[in-house]
Amino acid sequence: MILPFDIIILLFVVICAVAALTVKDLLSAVVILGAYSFFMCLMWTQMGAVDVAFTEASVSASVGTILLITAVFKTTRNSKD
Amino acid sequence: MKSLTIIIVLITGAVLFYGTVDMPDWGDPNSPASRHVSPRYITQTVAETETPNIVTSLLADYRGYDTLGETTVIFGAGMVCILILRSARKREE
Amino acid sequence: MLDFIMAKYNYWIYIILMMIGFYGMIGKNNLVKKIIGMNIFQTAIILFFISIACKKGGATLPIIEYSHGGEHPVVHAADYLNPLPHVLMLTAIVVMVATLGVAIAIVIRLYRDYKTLEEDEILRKIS
Amino acid sequence: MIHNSTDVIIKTVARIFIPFIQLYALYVIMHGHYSPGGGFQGGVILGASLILLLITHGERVAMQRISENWITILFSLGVLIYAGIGTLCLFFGGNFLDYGVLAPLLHVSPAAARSLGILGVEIGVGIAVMSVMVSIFYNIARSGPYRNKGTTARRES
Amino acid sequence: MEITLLVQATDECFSVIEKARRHAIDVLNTATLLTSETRSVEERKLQALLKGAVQARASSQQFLSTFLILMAFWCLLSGKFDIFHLSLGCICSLVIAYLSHDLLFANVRVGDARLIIQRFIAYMPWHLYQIAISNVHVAKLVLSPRMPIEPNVFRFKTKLESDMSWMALATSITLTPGTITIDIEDSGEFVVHALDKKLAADLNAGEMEDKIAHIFMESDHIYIQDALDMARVFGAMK
Repeated sequence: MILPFDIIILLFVVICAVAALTVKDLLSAVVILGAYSFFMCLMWTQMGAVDVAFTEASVSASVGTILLITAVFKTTRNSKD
Repeated sequence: MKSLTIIIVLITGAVLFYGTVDMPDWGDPNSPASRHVSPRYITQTVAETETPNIVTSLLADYRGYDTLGETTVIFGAGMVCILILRSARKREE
Repeated sequence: MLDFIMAKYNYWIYIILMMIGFYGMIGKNNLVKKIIGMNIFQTAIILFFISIACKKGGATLPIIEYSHGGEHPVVHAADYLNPLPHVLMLTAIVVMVATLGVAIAIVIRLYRDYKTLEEDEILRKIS
Repeated sequence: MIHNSTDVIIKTVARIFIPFIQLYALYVIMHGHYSPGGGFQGGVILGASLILLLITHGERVAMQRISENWITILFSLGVLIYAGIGTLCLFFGGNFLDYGVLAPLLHVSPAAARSLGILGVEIGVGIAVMSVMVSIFYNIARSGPYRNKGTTARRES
Repeated sequence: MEITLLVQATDECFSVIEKARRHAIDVLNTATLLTSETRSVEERKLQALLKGAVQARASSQQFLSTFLILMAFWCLLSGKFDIFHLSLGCICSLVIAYLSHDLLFANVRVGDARLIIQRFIAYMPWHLYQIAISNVHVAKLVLSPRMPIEPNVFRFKTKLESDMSWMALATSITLTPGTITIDIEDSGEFVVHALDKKLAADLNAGEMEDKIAHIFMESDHIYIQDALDMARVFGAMK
């Protein structure tokens, strides 16, 4: 485990999490959540859990984002908070 | 309302933070989680299942019953989606 | 003090992420934002489990080098990461997407009935 | 969401890449023993390739490969394969999901029988996960009004 | 009196013969009509059979070539060449070829594939050189203190025909720094965003388009190629 790399990724993870919850536009929030999933996947790869990282990249970052984007298309795009 | 939410979240975080003091250190090879059953899985997997990827052999063989339940959960999720959405679609058409 | 920080910072990161997700779940009014908060909460829990599986001192991935028909190599448990949390969390991620699908189905159904995604407006329309 | 796309680039790239994505998904399922991967990941990638076909080539082209009823049948079939292999072990005198007792049926050693049992179980999981993902996406995308505001505005201008 | 009777009899005879002739002609006409009808029906059946056979042959060819390509891809991925894994690869490739054999070869003439690949490989170094040149140009533009960029969107109509060549041209334009393909209209009109007048002029000169038309053997290049082939044949005959 490389410490500077680890700290940078953790920082990005926290920033993405906060941004996904604060952005008003729902489509942007969903796309930022996809980026969050990919950073999580990167972190697990460097923690040594390759299977979990592969699952996260294929399941949560791709299909989860597709489902959320479909839901945003089907409902509405703007939120109040 | 918003301040109440923040107070609840902060209290939960503080309790959890207090709980981490007694947790084992990061990356400790002798932590309780990695001493109990996992050494047996690691050393015996090739002899017993001929599968070099320990995660796969653990997922589908040693803990196969767990995975069966989990597949059933996915099956249930698909069924629930069909039940919620397809009836409404039929009514619309 | 530095030793203490170095030994425990993974737990703190997971607590911070969990607090963010928890705030999203109970503090936000929008239903899609609630789903996003639930997603962050789940990944925080998974991060906690995965960081438990780590071992210091040259432990590698839980895949044994081995070829078909060869002799069974001698394996030391300390050389490989703990695979048990990986397995549990692998199933948890797939269940996460299944719950996401069910939640989205419910949200779409609610939007069709009430024409809004805000929780307080839905409550006002119900009463 | 589900319609025949008018964009030439996206359609052509999807047309060329979909067979390779599907073969990669099956590779991930079959080689879960030696490298990261397995039924969940491979099934999800296979489902994602079908979703890509749905959103680029429209419903008619995709549904003539696997129709909606077949998807519904397939996700029961995946769970049935898993539970069936487990029950087969009961008939040979072992415990539930104890693949080692299948060795006389497959003419291999018990350890290799366990390896083959893992492969069968992974195939069942892959089929179930693939069909569930496609089914959830299809049901969400077909429900409710679809307002194609962005593309119509662009076409009019 | 007798003479008139004789004339009448001959007249009747002639009318009877005429009637019989007409009748025979009618019968013959209907007969030929019937035979021609049946023949045309049979011909149509035969044609349909032939067409079906051609289609079946084409689809089986597609199936086989898709299967071979996928099998090669499997060997590239897997790296294990024992019988068990190769049979697994065969089964997987068969399944995928059954599922999507009409996707990979939708608009491709099968006989030309080798030539297309050869020409595409020969095209790559030129494209890399082009990328390097425009890279230097864009770097010069951006790094100079006045920033003399003039971003503009322009349209041009291509002479290419198939979707593969459209895609190749669009991705080539996007890969070159400074220019991006925004959209392709249905009539084959490209909408391109360029950073500078010079880059846009380079694109409008059409060298890249000519090269891609040469790769996929389209528009006027195919005639030139035919003429060259025929010249060789004539030389051999002389």
